[in-house]
Parts: sequence; C-alpha cells; structure tokens
Amino acid sequence: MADALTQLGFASWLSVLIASIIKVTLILVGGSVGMMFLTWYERRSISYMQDRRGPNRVGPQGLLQPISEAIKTMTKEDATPRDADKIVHFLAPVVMLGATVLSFAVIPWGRMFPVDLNAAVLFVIATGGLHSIGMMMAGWGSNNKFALLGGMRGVAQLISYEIPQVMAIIPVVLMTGSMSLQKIVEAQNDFAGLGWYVFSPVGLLGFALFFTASLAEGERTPFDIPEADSEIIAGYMTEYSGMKFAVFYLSNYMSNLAVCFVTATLYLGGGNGPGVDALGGIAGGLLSLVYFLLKSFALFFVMVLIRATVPRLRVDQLMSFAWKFLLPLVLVNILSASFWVALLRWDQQWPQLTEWFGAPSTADATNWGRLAIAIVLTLLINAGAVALIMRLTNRNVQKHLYTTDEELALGLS
Amino acid sequence: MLKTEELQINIGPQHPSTHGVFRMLVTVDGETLVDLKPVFGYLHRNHEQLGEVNTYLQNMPFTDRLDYFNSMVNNHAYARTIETLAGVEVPERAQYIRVIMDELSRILNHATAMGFMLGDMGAWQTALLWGMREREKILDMFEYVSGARMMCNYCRFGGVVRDIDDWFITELKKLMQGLPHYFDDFEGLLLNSEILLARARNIGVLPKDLALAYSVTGPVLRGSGVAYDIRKAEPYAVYDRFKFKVPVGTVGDVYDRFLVRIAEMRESYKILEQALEQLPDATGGFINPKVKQQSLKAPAGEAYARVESPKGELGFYVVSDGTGSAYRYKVRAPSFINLSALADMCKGYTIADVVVILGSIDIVMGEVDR
Amino acid sequence: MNPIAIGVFIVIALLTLGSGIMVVTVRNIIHSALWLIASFIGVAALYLLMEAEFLAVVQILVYAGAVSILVLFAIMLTRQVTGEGVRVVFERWWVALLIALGLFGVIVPTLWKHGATWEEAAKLAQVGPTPVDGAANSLQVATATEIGRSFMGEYLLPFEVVSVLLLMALIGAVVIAYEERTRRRRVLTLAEELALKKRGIVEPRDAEGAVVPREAEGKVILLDSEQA
Amino acid sequence: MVGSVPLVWVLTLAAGLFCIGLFGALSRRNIVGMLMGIELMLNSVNINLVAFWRYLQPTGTAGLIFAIFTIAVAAAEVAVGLAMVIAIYRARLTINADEIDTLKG
Amino acid sequence: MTLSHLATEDVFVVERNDADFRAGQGMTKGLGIVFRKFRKALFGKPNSDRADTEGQFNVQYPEERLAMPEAYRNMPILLYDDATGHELCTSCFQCERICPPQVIHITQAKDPATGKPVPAAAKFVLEYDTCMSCGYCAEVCPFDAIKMDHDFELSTANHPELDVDYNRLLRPVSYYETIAPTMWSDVKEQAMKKLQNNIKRRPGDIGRDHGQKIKGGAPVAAAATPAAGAAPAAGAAKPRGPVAAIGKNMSEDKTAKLLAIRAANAAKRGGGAADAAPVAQAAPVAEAVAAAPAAASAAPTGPVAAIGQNMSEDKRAKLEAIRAAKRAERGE
Repeated sequence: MADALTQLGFASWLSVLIASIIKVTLILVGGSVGMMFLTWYERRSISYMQDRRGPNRVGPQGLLQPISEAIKTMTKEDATPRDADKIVHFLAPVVMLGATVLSFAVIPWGRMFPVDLNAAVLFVIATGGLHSIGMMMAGWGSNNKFALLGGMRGVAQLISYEIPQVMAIIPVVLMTGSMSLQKIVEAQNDFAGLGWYVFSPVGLLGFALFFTASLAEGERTPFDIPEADSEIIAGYMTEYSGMKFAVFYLSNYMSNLAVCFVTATLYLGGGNGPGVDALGGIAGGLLSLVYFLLKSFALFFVMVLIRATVPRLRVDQLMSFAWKFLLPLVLVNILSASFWVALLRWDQQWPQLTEWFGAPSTADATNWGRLAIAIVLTLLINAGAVALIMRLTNRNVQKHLYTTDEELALGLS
Repeated sequence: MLKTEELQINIGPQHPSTHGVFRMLVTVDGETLVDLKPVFGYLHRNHEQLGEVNTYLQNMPFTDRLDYFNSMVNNHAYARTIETLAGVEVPERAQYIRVIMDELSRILNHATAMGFMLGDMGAWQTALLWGMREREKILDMFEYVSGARMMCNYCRFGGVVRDIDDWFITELKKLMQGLPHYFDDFEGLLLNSEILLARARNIGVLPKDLALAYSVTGPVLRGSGVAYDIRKAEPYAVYDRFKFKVPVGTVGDVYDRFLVRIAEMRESYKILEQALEQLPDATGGFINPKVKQQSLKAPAGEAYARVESPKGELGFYVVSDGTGSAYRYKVRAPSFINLSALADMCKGYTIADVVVILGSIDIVMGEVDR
Repeated sequence: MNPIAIGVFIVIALLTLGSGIMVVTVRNIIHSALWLIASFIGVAALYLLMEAEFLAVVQILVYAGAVSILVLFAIMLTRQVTGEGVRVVFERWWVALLIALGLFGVIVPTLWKHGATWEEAAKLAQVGPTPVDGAANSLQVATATEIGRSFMGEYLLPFEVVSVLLLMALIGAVVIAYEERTRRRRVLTLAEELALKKRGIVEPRDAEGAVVPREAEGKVILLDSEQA
Repeated sequence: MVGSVPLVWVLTLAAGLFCIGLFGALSRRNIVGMLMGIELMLNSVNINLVAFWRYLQPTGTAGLIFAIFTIAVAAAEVAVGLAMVIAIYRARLTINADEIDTLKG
Repeated sequence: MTLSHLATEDVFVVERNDADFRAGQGMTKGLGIVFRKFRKALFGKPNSDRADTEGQFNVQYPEERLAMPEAYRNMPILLYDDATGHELCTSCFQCERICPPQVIHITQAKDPATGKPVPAAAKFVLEYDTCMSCGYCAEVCPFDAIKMDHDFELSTANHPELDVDYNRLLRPVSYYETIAPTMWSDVKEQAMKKLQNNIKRRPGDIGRDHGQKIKGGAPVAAAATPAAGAAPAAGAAKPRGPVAAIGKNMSEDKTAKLLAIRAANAAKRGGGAADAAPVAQAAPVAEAVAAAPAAASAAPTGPVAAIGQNMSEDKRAKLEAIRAAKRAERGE
C-alpha cells in the first residue's frame, strides 16, 4: 500500500504514515465489528442451546443489539469509587484494550497479513500477557476486596496458563521452522490446501492443549475464575461501570476473537482450503477470508458450547490443571514434534547425515512411507502420554478425600 | 504458600449467589474459609405474628409466601395442621389432588434448585433454563387449577378450592411424557461431567451424626445417608398407597445431595403415575362441604402437622384457644434449619465452594426469614 | 534523515526516561512499579525500532509480563498496613542524586567524543553481506532463526550455563519463599475431623469439651455407608 | 532508524536510564524499590548491547545473544530477590533496608 | 432414635460412580446433548406441546400471549349489569372482612330521603398496591359482585393511582363473561336473581352510575368522585375499560392504548397542566380514543401524572379521609 502511495506522489515517509494509519483503522474497525458480531453470535447460539431465542428485537434477528448496548453503556453514569486510585482505576481498561489491539497487529485475516512480524507467534502471546497488568491495575486501583481478589486470581491464572500456551506453539514452530504467522500458513498449504497441522497427531494434541490454555487466557468458562460472578461478583471489574466496563468487555471479546484467529491460523491452516490457490488473485483472497472466518467462528462456537455445558473449575483445581495436566502433555508433545520433524525432514535439515548414513535423499515432504512412520510414532507417544497422565489424575482425584494422618494431626496442633 | 492475614469478607446481601437477601460474613485465610457467620432477617415480615392475628383461612395465602417455590406444599401443610386441630375430614379425591400437586412441586423445585446450584458453580444457566422450561409447564397447570402460578392458595380446610378436570389430567399425562427426557438430558448434561465431579465430590461434607444433631431434613439429610422421609416415616395424605423408594447418599457431600435430588425427581414421577391411576372419580367431592371455611373455629388445643416439602420437613404448629384465630402459630421451616448447618459444612473449604454448598442446601429466604 | 524514525525515537526516549524518573521518584511504591512497566514497554518499542523484533517480544514477555507482575505481587504481599506514611527514600537521597548525575556527566561527554567514529563504523556495517543484485541496502539483520542457530552452535555452553542458572533460581526461590507445612495454619473440614476421630487421633469431644466415649458413636444412624 | 538516529543518541538514552536506575537503587529505602532501580539499570545495559549490535554488527548475533542472557539473568535475579524479600518480610515484618541490619534471622 | 421405621426395600443408595475411569467422557456427553439441543432449537419446530422437551419454549410477550385460564386471578373488579347499569355489589362487607391484607374499604349507600341503608355501596376503594391477589373476596361474595380480573398490565408511575375506586373497578357482566364463560354461567342465574331483588330495594339512581362513563352519555365531571384532592387524578385515569384484557385483538388494543397515552402526553406538554377536564377533551385524545373501536366507550383520558405532584401526601390524605369516614360511620 505504501508503494502505491509513493507512486501517487507522496513523500515516502508520508506514504508510510498514511498506509499505517489506514491499516490501523481497518484493524480496529474489523476487530470491533468482529467483537460486536461475536457477542451477538454467542448470545444467540447459547440461547438456542438453552431452548430460548436470545436477542431478536433490535434490527434483523437482533443483529443491532450490540450497537444499542454500546450506546446504552456509553450513556450510563461512570462511577469511580471515592477511595479508589483514580488514575490507575482509569488506566486499567485502557491498558487491557491496548494490549488486545496490539495483538491484532500481527493476526492475519485469511491471507492478508497486517504486519508480518518475525516473531509474530510470540508477539501474540506477549500481548496476551500484558492483560495481567491491566487486571492487576483494575484489581488494585478499585480499592475493593472482591476486585483485588479477582485481580490476583486473574493474574495468577494468566501467568500459569501462559506457559502451556507458549509451549503448545513450539511444535508448530518446529514443524514450520519459523515463528512468522505467514510462513506457518504457507506451510499448511499442502494436499490442496488441506495439510493443516491439526491433521497430524502432534498438531491434534497441540491444538487441544493450545485451545484449552487459550480458553484460560481469554477467561472463558470453565476457566472464568477472575470474573466468577457467583463467588467474587465481577472480579476485577466489580467497581467499573459505564464506558470503562464496556471497554473491559470489548477487550475480553476482542481477545477471544484473537484467540480464535490465532488458533485457526496455527492449527487449522488459516485461510487455506480447497480452491484458494486455484482461484488466486482477489477472488482467492476473499475465499481464503471466508474460510478463515468460518474456521474462527466454528472455534468460537466450541467456546460457546463449552460455556453452556460445564461449570467452572475452582481456583486451586485450575492451577493444578495447568501445572499437572497441561504442562506435562505439552512437553511430551514437543518431544513427539521433534521426532516428527526429524523423521520427515532430517535430510533437509542435516544433509551431512544423509551423506554419512547413505540414506536416500528425498527432498519432497510427501514421502508416504516416512509420513506413515512419523504418524504412527507420534500417535503412540502422544496417546501413551495422555493415557498415563489421565490415569495419574484419576488417582489423585480418588485419593483426595482425606489427607494423611500426620498432616491432620499437624493441622490440629 | 504464603502466610496471609485473615480477611473478613461480606458475601451479600446484594450478591449474585446468595439466594435472596442473605449475608455471609466469612473470615478467610487466603482462599480457605476459617469462619462463617450467616446473617439474615432482611426479609423478615412478621409471618408468625400475622398468623396469630388473622383468622385461619386468612392465613392461608400468607403461607404461599414462605417457600414461594412450593406454595402448594405449604398450603398442604398448613391445611393439614388446621384439619388436625379442628378434626376435619378430607375427601379422598382431595388427598390425591394434594399429593399430585406436592409431587409436581417437588419436581419443579428440584429442577430449579439444581439449576441454581449449577449456576453458582458457573455452568452458565443451561441446566437452570432447562429446569425452568419444565417449571413453566407445571406452573401453567397450577395456574389453571388455582388461578395463580406461584402464590397458589389452593388448599382449603377439608379439601382444595377447585377440582381438577379432564384438561388438567390430559396435560399432566402429556407433561409426564416429556419429563423422562428432561431427566435424561439433565443427567447426561452434568451428572458425570468431570468438572462437576471435581467441584462437587467431597465438598461440603455433612456427616450423619452432625446432620442429625443439627436436625436438618430433606435431601440434605438423605444425602448424608440417613433414610428419613416423612412420606415414609409418618405417611400423611395417601402416601402409604404408593410404591416409591427413598434415595440416600453415602458421603454427605454436595454431589450426594445433587444425586439424591435427581433420584427424588424420578421417584416423584413414579408417585405421579400411581396417583393418576388411583385417582378416585369426582363423586366423593374435592372438598368437605361441612366445613365453614371463613368462620372456622378450632377447639382449644394444639396441633403440629408436617409434610415432606421438597426442602425438608415443613411443619406448622398451631395452638388454639377456641376462637377463630390461632393463639400461637409457629412454622418449622426446613430452609431455616438446614441453613443452620452451613457454617460447619463450609469450614475449611474455599470461597468458591461456599457458594456451591449454599446452593446445595437449597434455601429460600422467604422461608428462612419468615 | 527519516523524520518518522527520529520522531518515534524521541517519543520513545521521552516515554522511557520519563517513566524511569517516575519510577524512582514516586512515593507510592505500586505506582512506581506501574511506571516501571511503562519504562519496560518503552524499551521494547526501542528494540522494535532497532529491528530486534524477537528481543522486543521477549522484553514484553519477560519484563512487562512477568517481572513487573512479580514485583507487584511482592509489593502486595509485603505491604505493611501501618507503614503508609513513612519516608520512602533515605535521608541523604541527594548524595545518590549527586552520584547519578556525576556518572551521567562523565559518560555522556565521553560518548559524544567518540560519536563520529561510531557513525563511520555504523555506515560501514550497514552494507549488506553480499549484495547480489546490486541492492546494497537490502540488509538482512539477524532474526530469531539466526539467534537459535547461535544458541545451538557458537554459544551452546553459555546457553547451558544460563539454563542451569535459571533452574537454580527457580529452586532457590521456591526454597526461600517456601513455608513449612507445619507452620501453615490449616483449617480442618468436618470430614477431616470426622476421619481423625474415627482413627482415634483426636478424642471426639462434645460441646462442653468432655470426651465422648467411643461406644456412643455410630449408634443413632440407621444406614451406614459400609453396610448399605 | 539507522541512518537517521545516530548511535550516540541511543547510547545517551541508555546512559540516562542507567543513571536514573542508579539513583533509584541508591535512594530507595524499600528493598523492592531498590530492585526496581536495578532492573532499570539492566535494561539500559540491554539497550546498549542491542544498539551496538544493530549499528556495528547487524548480521551477527552476539549483541542479541548477550541481551537475551542479560534478560535471563535479570529474571533469575528478580525471582530470587523477591523470594528473599518475602522471606525477610515474613521474619521481620518489614522490607525497609534500614531496619534489616542484623545477621541474625 | 425413631429412625428405624424405614424398611430396607424402601431405601436405595444413589450411585456415585466413584471408581470410574474419567477421561472426559462425561463432559463430552454433556457437550453432545447441548449440541443436540442447539440443533433442535435452531431447525426443529418450536416447543408447543406440554410433552415437548426440545425446541424453543419462550413466548414473545407483547405480540404473543398465552391464553389465560379462566380461574386466573389478578386483581379484583366489580361487576354491573349491562342492561340496567346496576351494580351487583350490595355492600355486605363480606369481602372487607375476609381480605387478608385488608385493602378493601366499603361505605354503604344511604337513602337520602330516609337515611336508611340501601343495599348498594356508596364508595368502594381497593388498594391495588397492597392487594395480594388471593381471590378470597371473589370466593366469599354471596352476590358474585366481585370477581378476579385477568388484566395484569397494571404498572404505573403514579402510585396513588393504585388506590382504585368505583370508576376503575366497575366492569360490565358481559366483560366477565368473555374472560370466564363457564365460571360465570355457573352462577349467572342466581346472581341475576339476587340483583333483581336488590334493585327493588334501591331508590332512585343509587347503585348505578358510579362509573359515570358507562352509558355513553355526557361523562359526569371528575368532581363526582368521592374523595377530594387526588381523586380526580385517579378518576381520570387511563381508559381501563373492558378493552384491556379481552385478549383477542390485543395488538390493536395496544396500539390504541399507546396512541391514547401518547396523545395525552402531547396534550400535557402543549396545554396547561392545571386542569384535567379541558385537557381530557382535547382533540387528539378524543380522536385516539375514537380510533380504537373497542375503546370507544372508555374513559376520557386525562393527564394523570400532571396533578399529583405530592404523591405520598395525596395517598395519605385519601386514606385518612377513608378511615375518618369509616370511623364516623361506626360512630366513634
């Protein structure tokens, strides 16, 4: 875009500036509209799951409901507690929203990449981590016990789940050989656009783990501890009202949208799909956008389904789930991913090994025999690990009821 | 991991999970609950004093407002007390009608109570709304016979105010076609859900002896493993003519109460089936015509009658001095007495568990505060 | 001269330095920690400006996302309720100021003295490794891939040493902050008390504190779970 | 960036940040405050490393690698330091550096 | 302990499935059920029968309404005979006596010539805000004069308006026949016979015309309402005729009502708010009322809220007046 502007006669720095501003505006508008659609989508689909209709009054099928609600929240009174730390209280939602919007800088829309950052995957996670600052600020700045409790819980949760989230991406990075989202999408374009990572054992487990950890990062049920309304009211948002509350809400849903986009990009092939390459050009781009949005909203539908079905975990169960269940599985998955890569691409990665061992040099990725071996091996490793860890978790659950005699005696003294 | 100071938190009275205006003053050490002090009385409205001022009949609609989920059961219990006091005969058909209403109440109460408990757990209202759907169907039928959905005011001394007709029976049969599907869906949704198991198993354990010491009743007591059900222990109305079983738990935790309630809904369904079969025809009448409802005067004396309300043993104690209104009127409200065990049940668990335990007791503040 | 780059640099510099000053001068320690985050983010932006993308992301991930939160947690866990009004700086803070200013006064002239030399060197270094098609400015700065290769090759030993250091820090932090279980206050649940009573560890007591004879237990209950 | 912002500017910025951090570390009485000052100093060092890498050896990785090492060390330092702060607080109920002057715990 | 009365076959222990191996199968089953529900609700037919457990079950309230059962009771109303305009109430005080929250206040009519009581009520005030809808008044009424209405859309911003008197309590018998045909046909004959007996004992217009607007003629001015002060406000209330609750032509009725209210508001904004009567006769209002076919016989709509600036005082004054009247009656 910047080049086109330069050709129109703008100075190079000016064209860069204008192009950036246009891009940022598009991203912001896309993100907010996506968020609005998301709220409507969630409410409607959860209504159907609960045998009711959901918002259907404002606009066709209630599509304009988010807008009416945005207007409502904007015109509401914006109350700040008297003893709150005014500035921190004010800045917390700004930080939250800022972090979310930042992550949209690298998230692709189909095959359109706003910025192709070298470490894009890591960037998304890092901006997600910034949420914890906003939460802490909101919790502390409100001067409210529930808010503080919610903020502390939220921060602990975010930090804990960041680790499995980052490590669940490592297999993808290994398989691609790059952290750039663009390269990751390109790498999943085999088999007529259906070579998605989720179809490999490594990718499947990684997808499940990443999606679970992302649920926790996005504060979705069953991990919505920070806002557990039955326990600590609205958590860190307790003292917020009006526009500030709306900003929190906006940021939450935008980060959910971001999570869906990233998951679709990492494991479901992004905008890839049958026919995209065949069409090519603008039509192909639009088709890829459609594919991408379909995948993302299907993922969000799973989130809604989970929200409608399961209760939330307790805060200690949440922590042990991250550390005792997700983390070991993620580590195993990295192991099997390295097997996968070694089996499929070792002659590319280390050509000297081929020379030494005299293996046939097959450069193409579709070497069926090796693919089969890799699938079987990784499947065995992953399935074994899952079974083992589930067995251990089950035993822990059984054992939980009474602690040992010594502990009890100590506790009594 | 870190030593923290004890923190006092007020949960309620305006809190999303304390069913009604109820305050819990909890002392927590980190997330662990050290002490809990229930504070109630926000909804106190002089029910018992009113019962001593009003005539016997006038008090009937006030009993609707005790446990507003089960006004039919409340009416039944109150009518039974006054019938015992004044020695009033109740026609058989009226007894059957009362049993049908009681069991319908039990189903709707358990459906919504479990929904609310799961809502407290964070299961975003799906179970609740499915329960609400069944409740709506039942309430529509209540409305048809009594004129109101929740404040039914249906029983009179010696019978009920209006007979049930063919429409009601047809609709009841239709409802009962759908109920098993609802039970199955509800069980399938959450009964074995891993997260529910993690949240409910071994949480809020109320041991048997303590349950007895607190004199809790209803599903809470049965969940603790004590098989005590007034329908069996002191069969009132026509309960001795039905075949049904009393479900009991083994551990006494939230999960057991949950299971007991689901099992009770299925048992209620069985009772309904049998009651519909045995329902006598309308020749016997649905109300004792000899009773002067408005100017009923009970001979001096006292009476205590109880029924198995969905929440536990609901009893009314009335002392008469021979005039047209009670000399002393006392309600044994199951919610209130079950709630007294809350502090001990919650000790040592986390705040997140406290709301679930409260939900599993199934209280209605109208009954607690009276 | 690219005006955007200069402008962005000045903004970032002001953000970093300004919030840095706020960190050391603000009275409220939590505000100070929040300013620290702003400073970290400013530094990350500077890295981004210098095309060290990976490092910028790591800076945000580690400093802004983890270290600052750790600091905030530490502050909140150690905040004295009574200590709000005490002085936050040493009485002779001006000595520290003098030292800092003095150091600044020594460093900066030195830097500027060699500025020209570095400019020359920088100009030399900006030439691409091997200009293939005549595009001399298509300079490929090192990316995450190169960093990874260096870690696994040239710097393998330091890498391992650092990983061991991190492990040590992990263990050390746990050991230091760990409080022994015996010192932790534990509230027993009813079920646990009951279990204790059953195992005879604690004599069951009634409300007055008198010991209840063992035989009296378990009689009143019809249905025992073991029997049923 | 390169070619418009001179290297010296970046280095001056780093020096400023270092001196601010030094002042913070020296003047604060609160141990956590001191740690924050040290963090600022480490950051300024990192800026230096990255700046030298970008201006003088952009195709190599030494500067970046060292910056990453610094970050790792800083993280370790913060973790241990804050753990010690918490341990001290638990023993003395203060984190004021003036009052923690005896060896006996 | 007396707990051993339960036979073992009466008791069963619920199954806890403690020993099962858990690998997410329970959660998956739940997700499946919820998805099935979603599918059925989205593509299936709506929940119509009581046996249905799938499909949407909610009713889109203002447009769709459930049929009210006859026995439905909301607020009490008084009946009058369509033909003669005579009210069925004879002020026997049965309802006042039984009313649990004691919200019914009746004053018996007296023959102006002789001063003797006449079997008709001079005033009949009912506090809708305190009424608990128990239906006892309708149950005990020996003349079937008081019945329970089906109209539940009673919300108002004007609290004193909820002290309802004859003006708004009266409904024609035909109205009640529409909402509860069988319940009325059970008692019709006997009630009408009793009414005829009573009419004989009512001299002149006593026991008629309390509603004023009933028989189409020139509406009697608001001054005719008994209580002073706030009474006109309550009297000149919304058109609450037989229209509101018939429920067959609901949307039309509703539009008519809305039109009327809007017109009244517009008139209030336009004209002075001091006097109720001229505003009530203002053209838009009349048109709006006329536009609604069923509402043609309804009350002249007046700006309700404009007068009662001191609501609580109004209410208190009114209640005081009623109580004083009753005390005087009892001769205290």
